[in-house]
Amino acid sequence: MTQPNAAILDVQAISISFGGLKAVTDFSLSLPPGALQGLIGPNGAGKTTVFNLLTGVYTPQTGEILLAGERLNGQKPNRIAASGLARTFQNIRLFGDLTVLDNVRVACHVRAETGFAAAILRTRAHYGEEAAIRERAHRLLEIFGLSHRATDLARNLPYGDQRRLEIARALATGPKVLLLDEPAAGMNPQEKMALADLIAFVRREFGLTILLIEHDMGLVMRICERITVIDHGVTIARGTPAEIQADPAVIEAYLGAPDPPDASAEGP
Amino acid sequence: MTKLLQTLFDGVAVGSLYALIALGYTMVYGILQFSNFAHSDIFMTGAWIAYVVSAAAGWAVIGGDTPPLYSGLVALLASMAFCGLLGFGIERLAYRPLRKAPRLNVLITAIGISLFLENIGQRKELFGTQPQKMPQLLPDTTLFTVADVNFRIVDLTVIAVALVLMGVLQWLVFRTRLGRAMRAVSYNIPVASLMGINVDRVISITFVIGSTLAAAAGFLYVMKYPGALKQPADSTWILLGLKCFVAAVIGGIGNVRGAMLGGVLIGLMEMFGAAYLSPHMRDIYVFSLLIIVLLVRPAGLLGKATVEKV
Amino acid sequence: MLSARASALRPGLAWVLPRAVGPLVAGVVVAFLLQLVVVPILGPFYEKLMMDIGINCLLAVSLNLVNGFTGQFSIGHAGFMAVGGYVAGAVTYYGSFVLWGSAAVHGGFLGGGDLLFLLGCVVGGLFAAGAGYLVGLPSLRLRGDYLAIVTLGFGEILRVLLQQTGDVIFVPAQIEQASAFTLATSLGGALGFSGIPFYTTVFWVYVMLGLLLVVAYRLKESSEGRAFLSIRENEIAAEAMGIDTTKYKVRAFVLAAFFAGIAGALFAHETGTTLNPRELGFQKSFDIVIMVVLGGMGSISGALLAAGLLTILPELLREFSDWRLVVYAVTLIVMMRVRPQGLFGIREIWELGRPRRGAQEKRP
Amino acid sequence: MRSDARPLGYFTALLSTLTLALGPTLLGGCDKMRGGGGGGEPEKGKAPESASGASSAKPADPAGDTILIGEFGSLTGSEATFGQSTHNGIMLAIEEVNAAGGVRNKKIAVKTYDDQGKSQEAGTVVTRLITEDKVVAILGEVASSLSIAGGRVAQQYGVPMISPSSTNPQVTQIGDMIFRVCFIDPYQGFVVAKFARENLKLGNVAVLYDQAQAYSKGLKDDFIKSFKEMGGAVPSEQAYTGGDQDFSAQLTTIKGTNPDAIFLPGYYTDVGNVALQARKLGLTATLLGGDGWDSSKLTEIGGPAIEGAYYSNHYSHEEQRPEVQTFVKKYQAKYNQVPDGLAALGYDSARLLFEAMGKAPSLGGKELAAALAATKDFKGVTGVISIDADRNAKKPAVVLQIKGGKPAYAATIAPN
Repeated sequence: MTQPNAAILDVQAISISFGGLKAVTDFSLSLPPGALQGLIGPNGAGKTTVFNLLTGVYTPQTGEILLAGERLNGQKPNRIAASGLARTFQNIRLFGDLTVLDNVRVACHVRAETGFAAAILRTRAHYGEEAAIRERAHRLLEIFGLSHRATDLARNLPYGDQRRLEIARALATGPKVLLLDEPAAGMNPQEKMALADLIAFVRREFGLTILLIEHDMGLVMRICERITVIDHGVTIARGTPAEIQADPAVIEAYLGAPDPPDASAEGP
Repeated sequence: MTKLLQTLFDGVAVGSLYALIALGYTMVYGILQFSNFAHSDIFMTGAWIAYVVSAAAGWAVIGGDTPPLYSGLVALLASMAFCGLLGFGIERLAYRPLRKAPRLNVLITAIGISLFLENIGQRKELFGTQPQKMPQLLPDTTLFTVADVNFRIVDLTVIAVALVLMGVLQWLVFRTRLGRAMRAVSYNIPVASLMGINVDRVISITFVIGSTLAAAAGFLYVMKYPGALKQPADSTWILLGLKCFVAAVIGGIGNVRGAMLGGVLIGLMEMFGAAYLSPHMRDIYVFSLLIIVLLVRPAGLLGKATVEKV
Repeated sequence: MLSARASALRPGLAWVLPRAVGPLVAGVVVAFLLQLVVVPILGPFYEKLMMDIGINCLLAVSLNLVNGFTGQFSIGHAGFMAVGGYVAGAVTYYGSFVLWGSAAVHGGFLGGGDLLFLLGCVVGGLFAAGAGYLVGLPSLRLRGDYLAIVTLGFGEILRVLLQQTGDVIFVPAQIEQASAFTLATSLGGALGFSGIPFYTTVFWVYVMLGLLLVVAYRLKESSEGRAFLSIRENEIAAEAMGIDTTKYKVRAFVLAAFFAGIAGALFAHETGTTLNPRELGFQKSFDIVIMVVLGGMGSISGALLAAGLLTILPELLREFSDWRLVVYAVTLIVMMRVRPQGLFGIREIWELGRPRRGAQEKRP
Repeated sequence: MRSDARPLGYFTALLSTLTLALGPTLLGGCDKMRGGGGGGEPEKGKAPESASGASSAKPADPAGDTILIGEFGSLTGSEATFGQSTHNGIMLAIEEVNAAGGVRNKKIAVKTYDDQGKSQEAGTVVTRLITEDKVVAILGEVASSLSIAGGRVAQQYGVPMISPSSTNPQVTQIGDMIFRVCFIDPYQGFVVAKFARENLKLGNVAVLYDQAQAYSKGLKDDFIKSFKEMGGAVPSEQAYTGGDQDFSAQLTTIKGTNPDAIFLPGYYTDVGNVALQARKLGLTATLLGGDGWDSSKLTEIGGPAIEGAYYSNHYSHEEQRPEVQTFVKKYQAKYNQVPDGLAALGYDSARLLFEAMGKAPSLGGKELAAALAATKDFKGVTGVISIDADRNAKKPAVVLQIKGGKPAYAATIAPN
């Protein structure tokens, strides 16, 4: 199923260290078009750092990131977003004092073509584009069940809605690849189920490729086709959900190292 | 050569004074991440209180007897005590209710307090609109001369007091329970309060310390420049405060040693600029240095760049 | 996909034109009526007060583009005002000598003098915008208070430089012989640039204000403007959504500087003002910041109202001149405590009544 | 000072201005505007205002039993001390003239506004004095930049203005409505130069001036010009910026040139400080200054450091002329302090105005200005004043020397 050469997102051995601390070491990943993969690991394993590297918040010290053949290393986050890589944030970063609708509309801006002059002069192109943006934003809100909240301030939304709004906003940038950072965090089981369906739906609907960080193993195992596991910035396993569940290195990483055999057992 | 050394010494003396004021800015910033623009007015108040106390004690009579030796200490302690209270009151009444407000609001409040202190100080019931002559409470003579450079008692006192206070502060922040609490508060207020630290108290104490330092600086300032006790609303005070704030920023605001470094740097720069370039462009030197430092090292010389956690 | 839809949804010219041009025409008409009808009723003192209010509104609303829209903190706005004022003043003052041999007001409404003045305003605005670009591009990498102190430093450097300029030349023969450089550096120094003809009228002030309001409001209600707002809300998220934050910050800075320059130009030509470097320092910048914060960051109407109130308040208090500044200071402190979000928060006046659903669900 | 329903009047008017500024409610605002600004209760003694605005706000003799004059000055802010002295002098003159029956059988009333030492405020308050309070003449300011700001307004509306103590030549160049009762900087520069060259026989005089003060800069230029013409040399010219507190660099440079004297054309607030630091550095040269030194605070601050220094001034309270002695006595009785030059000038400016008012055929701006321009040999406290063709006061200057902590009369230098 994996065809590395046709990958839409191809990450080759990226690393970064802060001070002396190696946060991510030789991380590689290959996402074929339309894939839905998971990235898991214990707390502090460096999952979000990987996302930050991919989206240009940090610049990798080694390695390559290719999005549909375009090299992303060293690009600023906004360029990367324009190239078609969108993300959500683990600690929600909505535009709190803007309305729900405006949150999504801001993200549409990256695909807008009319500029400053058109906005000030109110040209026909400006009105056309504004209408198109509004239309698209409303459609996204509808998909995520947020239409009735369109005029609320984002910070007044309940937690689950905020998570979904983050996804809707990321989708509004028109991405090829979507990075979701713990989209189900803080949700109850029913909400999680609904979210899983939603992710599957938008993936189909928009022809997306998705990489997902998630702590809820149930969710990850249920929807991801392949999973990469990292610990201390090092990739310790990759494979299908079933393979990962059976991998001893993964179990060790999650449960901690098995007790060292005591001295008595260490007999000659 | 003498000129060079003399300028060097003068620069360090003036710089130490700046550093003392800069410490106040840096401490408040370190803990609350806001620029207390009213600090220069506390400094002004400190200088004036020293004068008022001397006048009340009869030491400021023109042509009167030389004030007794202990007079300096009395004036210093009085102005430190008063400004400490003032700092406490300002924090309690004006800043504390704004703890969760945007920083810009706090800044506006600081500007309001600054305006208030200046204009209430101008009232004839308080300090009035006339400049005054500060009596010479410290003996102002040359202690010794090395290579034709005069080391005056006042200048040496300024440097010594600045060094001592800095040392005490360093000890306080890094070696005591209170200091640990302060650092915790500066790192994260909610977490600090969860750890059982009385955040309000720590912040109050920070303000009191900053204000007493400003008062001490105000006292030393009028000792060094007895003719420069200008009226409270004179632009001298604000400009001086601004310069010291710049010093704190150049050194890396929030950093105690940085404030000292920045203060001395600005003092040297001013003195050398005045002595060897053109003296009236001082403000330009100071602000140019600031802009260059910030562009090259956005967090200041000793400041640590903080990366926002994503 | 978006662009295809956009061209499909493009409305007809008959629909667009009135909307595009209408507000501008309305602004000019309002300004004209103010001048023609209101000013004669109120008399010269209120005329001056109206001009002061208008100029302060220009300053506050333009600063709001930076402080309120993009959430960057600039306290050097008076510097841009000074650039605009001095450039425009030099254009009309020395230009009048070159064209008509004296600096007296020349021609009536929209006469030669008015046109020269208008040119001065535009040139002043452009110079200020240029200064905004020069200051903004390197320093907008800095955040929060650091940006503030750099803009403050810029203003102070400018002030000292203006104080170094030579005396204003008022002998026509000398002006004819002087080089452009001499004229550009003869701006009055510490005494101030006096002698600039009084061209500013209520009409011009409110035409410019109308223009700025149209620009600011259209910006706020457009995709372009939402990009500004997103930077204020969360810079990192804005970048991740494809907003070039540096570009938009510089853009806001330049735009704000342009209108501050125009405000400076109007100020320079207002009855009874002398451009004085001392009065265009950081204290003036603080005054403008206070207007923005008091009105509510990002609220255009709030900035207008605050600018108006803060221009009138000292005038009302003039009878109690002794306590005037003390009262002003206390008002500021109390205001920040009682209504920290400013008069209107981030909302416009007409949005105040609109209930925000979901506010009660704040707690998860 | 009238206290009627004014504040309320403003408030409605201004609120409606605001409403207007906000655009959408334009038409609603118009009616209110009419009610607030124009209507209201008519004020006593107020001439109806003609609509055309400029240069028409000249009331004839007011109908009431008082004549209102205006004063603007820095009563608060960093230059407050200047404004307050001047104000004291003016109030004394008004008290006197009213006690003597007033002018044209009417009492004089004054409306005083504070400009905080800001030129923008000066322009505003002068506009308010002229167009709202309808004053017949204006007294003010000390600082030249503020006199210029206010003077341009007064000139525009054709209301005469007398500056008590602005010495920059540009002030009266504004136009035919602007007068002054003090000498001007070129003259003062000449006086100090002449005194230094001829009375003190000095050859080398260094200069230290405040480059941010127009007064200081102008006086420096004029002094240097005159002093060089008289064959003197200026070995060093140093500058500082108001607000600086440390002058050691400049003074060290000056010390290196070993001058006979140092000319300090600044305000007393800085001069005392400079003198202290100069002596500390071992500079023994004589100090020279101008009228900016004139305050009892100078000797208090400078103490022994300023002893023996000379400065030019408008008057000396030790002069034995009867005008001076009566003035000093009255002033001390009222304010319990020795009047400084600014107080004397404020007093003279008011009295000169009253004299012209008495002589003028009417109190219209043109007539009053003509009467002011015709002033000849007016016996003022600060000397015998004649207004010249440029509307400046022609009169001698005195040079004072600080002796025993007090300024003592040293010489009178008359204009050539």
